[in-house]
Amino acid sequence: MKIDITDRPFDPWQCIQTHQRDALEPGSHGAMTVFVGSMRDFNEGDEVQAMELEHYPGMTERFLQRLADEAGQRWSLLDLLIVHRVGYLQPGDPIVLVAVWSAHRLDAYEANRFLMEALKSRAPFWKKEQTSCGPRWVEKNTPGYGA
Amino acid sequence: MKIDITDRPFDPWQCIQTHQRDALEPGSHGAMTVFVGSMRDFNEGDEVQAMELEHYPGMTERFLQRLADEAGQRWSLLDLLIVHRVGYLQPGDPIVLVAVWSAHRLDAYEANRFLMEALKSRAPFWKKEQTSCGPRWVEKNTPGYGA
Amino acid sequence: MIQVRYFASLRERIGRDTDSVEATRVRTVADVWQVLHPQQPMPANTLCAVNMDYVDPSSPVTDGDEVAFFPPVTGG
Amino acid sequence: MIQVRYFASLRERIGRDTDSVEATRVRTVADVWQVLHPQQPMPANTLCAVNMDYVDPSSPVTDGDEVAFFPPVTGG
Repeated sequence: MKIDITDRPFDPWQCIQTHQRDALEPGSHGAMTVFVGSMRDFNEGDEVQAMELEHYPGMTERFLQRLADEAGQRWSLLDLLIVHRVGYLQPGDPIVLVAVWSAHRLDAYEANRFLMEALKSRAPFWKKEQTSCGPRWVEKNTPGYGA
Repeated sequence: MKIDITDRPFDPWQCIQTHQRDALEPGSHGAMTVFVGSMRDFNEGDEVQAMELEHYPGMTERFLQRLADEAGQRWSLLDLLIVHRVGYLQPGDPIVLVAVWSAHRLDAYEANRFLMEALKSRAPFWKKEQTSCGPRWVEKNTPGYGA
Repeated sequence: MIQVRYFASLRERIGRDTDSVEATRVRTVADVWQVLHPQQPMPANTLCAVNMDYVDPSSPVTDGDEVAFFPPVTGG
Repeated sequence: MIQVRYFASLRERIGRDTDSVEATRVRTVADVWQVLHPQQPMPANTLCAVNMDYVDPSSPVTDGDEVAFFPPVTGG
């Protein structure tokens, strides 16, 4: 299990391959799910030119670690990897990667969705967009499920 | 949108990167989900040494194309990619890749899950395992949701 | 003529992957099976397709159709 | 002493990222805000943490705690 908060651009596919090579036996996992959230070049009808992602160092890691532990208790997982970008981003940059390895697809899907929903609703990150109308804080994430 | 049935080993991360580079604008998609199903080296308590994956050429492609069309009607998607292996497989080989690009995570999660559930329950593929106790056809896929 | 295809364990059990039937001898998918395998009822979980679309065994067949019989699918 | 941290738009609104309060002057998280911002009620959607765990504003604070105030989160 790995949780990484990074202020450098990351390649989600490279992260997955590296983690899989280092941490998982081939033939052990039947199912894996991935979510990648990337920075779009528009939001709320406006062009977005850049983004700054702030976090609460210490609390963010602690929160994600607890989420990962909870996912591991609720579902049968072989491994998971969470990478989240902070700092200055350009459109198209990956923001978040959640990868879950399991024997079976139900666990892999459910755990991935749980991690993303909890991350988006509670993990202490904040986005500030640089738009054509000036800088603005994103006020609220779109609700995912049950909203 | 791309659907590929291949009798050669494939690298899901390479397939995703190639498709994303060729078919998607960076900054256009906020959310993507991936499912990768791989061949395990055990099943039903037995070691599995190799696998043969049969399909119904023509019907399989047609069925997956319809699924993709249905997903595109039910959810707001930017693109999708389905790759499925046939022929002779070794443990650890990827069997299936479903990748979905969308503006929002709910669509990306729901469409991916829909595609995999429908693929597993209805797409004409059949697995024959070479186990330590001899060859055997897999009789039934494990139910995913609602079972 | 109606072309018939078998897949996977059903193909192995029958011992061949294709058959054909005179269209005049059959009205439905179930008839196709019955004519080709009079001693052997269609296995309970057999899936049927006509021209690569899933159908019920009671579906009609016409000259030139491709009928397929196969066991539950196990892809993905 | 109680250390206080602000993040994101709340940090910008307040104009600094840290504060501190004598522990003897406060009993709860809400008191911390009140002592530091007597003219300014805590914004309705403000989230509070003590020692990096989410808490209600009514939660107690003790000497040495780190209290944080921040707006709704928008990561992922």
